[in-house]
Amino acid sequence: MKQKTVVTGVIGSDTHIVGNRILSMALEKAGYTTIALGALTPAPDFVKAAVETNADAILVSSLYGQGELDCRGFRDLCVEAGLENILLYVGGNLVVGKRSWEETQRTYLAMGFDRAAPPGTRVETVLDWLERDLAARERGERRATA
Amino acid sequence: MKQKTVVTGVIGSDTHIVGNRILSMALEKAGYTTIALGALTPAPDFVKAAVETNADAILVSSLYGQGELDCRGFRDLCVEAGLENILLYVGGNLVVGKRSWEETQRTYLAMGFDRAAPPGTRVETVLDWLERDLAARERGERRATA
Amino acid sequence: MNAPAAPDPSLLPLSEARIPDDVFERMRRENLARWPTGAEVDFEAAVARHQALPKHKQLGWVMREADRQRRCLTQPRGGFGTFDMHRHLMVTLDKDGHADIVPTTTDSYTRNEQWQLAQKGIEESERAGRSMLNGYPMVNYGVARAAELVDAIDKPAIMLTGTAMPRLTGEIGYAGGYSGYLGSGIAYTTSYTKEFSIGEGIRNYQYLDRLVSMYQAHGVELHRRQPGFLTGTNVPPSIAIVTAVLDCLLAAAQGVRNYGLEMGETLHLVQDAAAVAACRELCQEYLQRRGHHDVFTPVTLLHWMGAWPHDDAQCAALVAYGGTLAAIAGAISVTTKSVHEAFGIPTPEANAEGLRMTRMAIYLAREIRLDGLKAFQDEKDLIEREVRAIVDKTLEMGDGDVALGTVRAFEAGVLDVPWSPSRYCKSRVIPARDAEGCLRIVDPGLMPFPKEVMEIHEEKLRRRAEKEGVPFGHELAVSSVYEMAEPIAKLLPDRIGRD
Amino acid sequence: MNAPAAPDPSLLPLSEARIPDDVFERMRRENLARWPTGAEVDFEAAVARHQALPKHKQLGWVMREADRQRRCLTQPRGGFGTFDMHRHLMVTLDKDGHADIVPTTTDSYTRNEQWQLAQKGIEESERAGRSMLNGYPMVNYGVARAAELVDAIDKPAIMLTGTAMPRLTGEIGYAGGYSGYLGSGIAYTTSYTKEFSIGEGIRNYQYLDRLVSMYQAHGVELHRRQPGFLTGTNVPPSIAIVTAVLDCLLAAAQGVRNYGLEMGETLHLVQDAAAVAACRELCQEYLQRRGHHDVFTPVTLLHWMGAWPHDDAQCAALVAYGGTLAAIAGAISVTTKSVHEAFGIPTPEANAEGLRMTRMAIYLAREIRLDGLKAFQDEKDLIEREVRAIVDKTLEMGDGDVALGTVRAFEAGVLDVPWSPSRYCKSRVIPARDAEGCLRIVDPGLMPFPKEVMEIHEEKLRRRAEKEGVPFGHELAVSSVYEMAEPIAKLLPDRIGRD
Ligand code: B12
Ligand code: B12
Repeated sequence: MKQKTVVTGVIGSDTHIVGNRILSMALEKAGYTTIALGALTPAPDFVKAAVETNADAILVSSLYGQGELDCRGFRDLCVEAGLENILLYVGGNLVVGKRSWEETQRTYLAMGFDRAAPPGTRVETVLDWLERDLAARERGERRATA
Repeated sequence: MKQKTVVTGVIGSDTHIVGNRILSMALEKAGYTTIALGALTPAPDFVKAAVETNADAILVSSLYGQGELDCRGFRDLCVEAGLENILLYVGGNLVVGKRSWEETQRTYLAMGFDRAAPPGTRVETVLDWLERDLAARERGERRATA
Repeated sequence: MNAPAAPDPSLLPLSEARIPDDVFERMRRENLARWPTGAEVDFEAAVARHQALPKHKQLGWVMREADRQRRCLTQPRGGFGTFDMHRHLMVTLDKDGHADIVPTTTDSYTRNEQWQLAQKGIEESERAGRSMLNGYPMVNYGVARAAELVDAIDKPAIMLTGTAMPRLTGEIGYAGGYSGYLGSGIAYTTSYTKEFSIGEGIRNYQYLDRLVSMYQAHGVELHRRQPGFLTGTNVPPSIAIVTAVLDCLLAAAQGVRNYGLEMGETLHLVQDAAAVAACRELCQEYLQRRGHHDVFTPVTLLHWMGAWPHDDAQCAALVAYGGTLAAIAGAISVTTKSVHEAFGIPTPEANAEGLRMTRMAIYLAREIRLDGLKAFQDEKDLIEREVRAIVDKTLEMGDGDVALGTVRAFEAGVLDVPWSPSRYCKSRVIPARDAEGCLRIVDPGLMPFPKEVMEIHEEKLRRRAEKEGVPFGHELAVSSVYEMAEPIAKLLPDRIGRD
Repeated sequence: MNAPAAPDPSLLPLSEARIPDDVFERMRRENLARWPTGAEVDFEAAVARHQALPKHKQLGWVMREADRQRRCLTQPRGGFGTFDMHRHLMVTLDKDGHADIVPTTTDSYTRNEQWQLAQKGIEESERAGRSMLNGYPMVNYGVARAAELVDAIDKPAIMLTGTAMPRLTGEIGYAGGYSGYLGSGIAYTTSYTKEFSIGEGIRNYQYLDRLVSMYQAHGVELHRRQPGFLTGTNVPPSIAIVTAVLDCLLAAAQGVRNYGLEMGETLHLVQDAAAVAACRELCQEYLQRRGHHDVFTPVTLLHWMGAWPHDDAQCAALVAYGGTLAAIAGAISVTTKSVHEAFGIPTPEANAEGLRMTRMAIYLAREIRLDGLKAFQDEKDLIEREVRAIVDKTLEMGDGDVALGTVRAFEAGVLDVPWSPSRYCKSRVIPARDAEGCLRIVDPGLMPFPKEVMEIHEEKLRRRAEKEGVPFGHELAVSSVYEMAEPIAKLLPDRIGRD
């Protein structure tokens, strides 16, 4: 099986790099080719990097609360660039304030993300999702269940 | 005007004497003849003391939560002893747990107390009530408004 | 009401001496006959039960282990009026609160051995669907139910019973597998009773301590504990420690080997750290002096025991600081409260939150000690001078007998407890908080504190009086009762200056 | 996007020198022209407005007064995306939270001078009826609205703007009557930007500092403040203080006289107390050395800046301890968080509760100091040795110019910040927490800490690695990032022993 490639970064004007960096390090260690765009990354840069590297997934971090504004239309950008089926995750503190996670998750899934991770998600969980979802893709499914 | 007499004490098996003692000291200082029965006072002892001293008011403290059991029938005891009209206050932590004050107050007023004081009531408030209620009594009213 | 509250005094004259086997046997028989559930106590079975308990459910072992590991354990209070409510509470405190020691607070009727009233309380609670009792009626429910409670948790269980009459409650709880009992003859009689003589209180706890020593003789290491927090109302450390030393000597004389010492927090970091160190050292000093060489005396601090504020946020700070103080003071455990304190007995959830706040605070302060700090050393010296003066005088008055000395010293006002409800205690000693936040003594009453010591107290309190523009005297004591309950805007006004 | 983010660098070569009057005039004109609301800034009117403010609403005066009274003031963070929401927030923090200093946090678009995006955010927030921005768009609302906010409260107001681009926000807020501004060229450029050069960040803050010095020349004592907390992620005190010293020297060179210094709490009582003392002394030492004799540099601690736990109870302990640490360390103010920290920007109510918890904690610890404790003295010495090594090397590299030295030192890795997002910062220095709970350095990267100092760090960290059975190295750093966010059951497991 070829080595999988993932693009990571923190979207918009967001400087919260710590969780994203730990995640990128863990992905690298787990054997993924990891394109880490770092903090303060405009949405189009993610897509560009994904196209250039023929990536299997994009992992978008947003911590600072304005992700809801920054992530609008992210899936459309992917589609425009020919990445209809790329796996899209988002995680962090995805809205301003403490809101119900169900509501927040719904908002992001509706934007076209395949999975959204609540505050405090650990890297082990993300690695597990990724492994199972990529395997599901091999089987032609959209993503693994649960 | 003759000096007014009040009976104070902590009802039932309750040992919380501090607030009651401070209250008694303040009443004394404010010019009331104060019969302080102290902690752990059975309900009949209050009534006996009030009869003996021809008291104008009885101030019952209950802190430990079991006041709801101890104070049942307190007004009846007074009536039996010929103290139909004696002014009756109760104060402290009147029920077990943190319950709505409205509900607690209703419970105690229904038992025949003229006033119930919520947790944390200060002596100034009690002195103020007493002065106004006793004056109202002089005018033949049950108690002062508010 | 029920059967008589005290053992027949004609049995033995009051003294510290260990109750002889035969007398004790007779006392136990009479005691267990006072309420039907007493008959359920089977000593042999109880010993077997304790021996079968895993070590981490035996408080005697757990306290020693905590000391060895330099841990500060957490323990809440709590009790509800029916078995089901109480079981739920204990499980919540264990699982959601991570309590290291799970409590059973008994209700106030049980504390006064008014078991008929307690029975009514159970029934009313069941009818109302909420607890009408302020604790769990241990005696009414009996041994088998106590055992079920102990089985429902994975920690040691302790009885908290604030009473001068522990004999039946203690028998039943210990028989059910509880491994700790909080209470003592001097402390509880002076703080929880009005008409109960101190001699009688001492006798009652001699019974309990003798019982524990009997378990000990059968290889069961139970934990006993002294409530030096007394009336919880601005009790200065030295007064707490004086009672701790005396109660401890009384217990040791009956053969107790695991004897915890509790003090309410003064809320001053340095004073609390000094108090814990002084308490530990002084108890051991007097135990050694009197030939008790193998008594383990871990010190526990208690979250603020005086009046609490009505604001949850302020309460949270008191709860957390309560953990900080205990950890830094090197207390082996801390007894916790919750943000509901000023209102009423907390819900299981609020109680569990108080435990977690405290536990986090302990974690944060885990390795810090103040030894070597001058203020700490000074405070510790001061406390020691105070304690020695009172304890030595008491022992002298008893002609070497702690029990007799104690009773005589209370009569003379040499021993005294502030804000006591007891007729047998003069309550002339009056404490207040000084400008730096330490508890001091405004008026020693008849307690023979050294003159130079009282000068220090007075000077520090005068500084506060001056700062606040109030007269030096009892007013300071009353405002100190309210102090911690005041709204924060009064304690630390905002707008630090005007122009 | 908008107008260019930095002043034309051809204006002046980078140096610490005070910007000459004529150049500054030109810079201001250009700056204020970048967005329509810039035109509302009328310097004369602004001076008059500040002079008309009561002293207790002037942060410069309030900080000095707090120092004189040995008070520890409280200040939260907070900003919402529309004027009405934000006004309500400020009033709540003032009235219900008793905040001593009321904040206006700007949103992240404003921080990046993306005023068009901010405008969209305002509109979306109004439509949604909740804030879609993580702060208040100060520039978009302009001077008159800023003034209304200041008028709505009875405390001094401070701008919190986490940006390397403070020039227009600062002009507008100060003109509106804000009397404090948090931010600095070194600290924020390394912690809040990716592609922004450190020289540019320094220039931008030189502008702001020069502006404050212009107010000063007109008799208005504004407060400036340095965010030494940096990335908030296990930043060891010495690294915070190095940036504090350098930013402070840069500000003093522009003529600033009131310059606060902020540090994130390490959460170790002794280390924090030592850090505050060292920061105060070292800043003054270097200021004096370079001829700045009248700069007031009060130190502020910040509630834990790393990741928070998801349990309200654990958070409450962190909040309260945050007040305890600041009070005992002798910080002049503390910047607070709330129990919502791990989830999102707090509601005004939760924010106000965090303030009251902290305030109560400060009250409880108000008179305690650790001076004289050996551990305190050792820690302070260690910090001082670390700071002097780095600052001296930096000054040497700049041939006596702080600005040049800083840029060159970052290029060389002599100056470094852990977990920085910036391309201009190597981020090779790696911190972790040791077994006692102090922040230490696992790997100094290229920072020239003395060898003996690094040996101490390594030894202490090795002890932790050993205790936890993990290898000494970067893993320690990652687990230290998570540590305070862990559930309490992991931090302090219950069941202290098994059998
Ligand atoms: C440290 C920190 C900072 C540091 C950041 C340093 C840096 N350069 O990285 C500093 C001090 C600079 C900072 C600044 C600000 N911060 Co900040 N910060 C935090 C804090 C305390 C911890 C974040 C952190 O590092 N966590 C540790 C890491 C390991 O966890 P993580 O980032 O959550 O990442 C993990 C998971 O989320 C997940 N994950 C992350 N990304 C992804 C992506 C995918 C696809 C998946 C599946 C999973 C995933 O895996 C990661 C590893 O386990 C949080 C609050 C908290 N969590 O306690 C606030 C917080 C994120 N900040 C916040 C805010 C608002 C700000 C500021 C705007 C300032 C302000 N108003 O106070 C500025 C923003 C500046 C900017 N333009 O972005 C808010 C966001 C509010 C909201 N969403 O409602 C928070 C929640 C605090 C709060 N309650 O107000 N902050
Ligand atoms: C100090 C204290 C103790 C001390 C009492 C010392 C003593 N001998 O007095 C000790 C440690 C011994 C103690 C024991 C117990 N306590 Co206690 N105690 C407190 C505490 C912390 C402060 C009480 C106090 O002194 N307040 C200061 C004084 C000045 O205020 P006050 O008493 O409220 O009185 C003022 C007003 O209420 C009012 N007032 C009082 N009486 C009256 C009467 C009238 C007519 C009026 C108008 C006004 C009025 O004026 C007073 C002056 O301002 C309270 C909680 C709190 N408030 O913070 C718990 C509290 C009262 N205790 C409680 C309990 C349950 C107990 C125990 C059963 C033990 C336990 N389970 O933990 C035992 C009971 C023993 C017994 N048999 O009574 C509960 C009661 C629960 C409930 N109602 O739901 C409380 C509320 C704590 C809690 N949240 O669990 N306690």
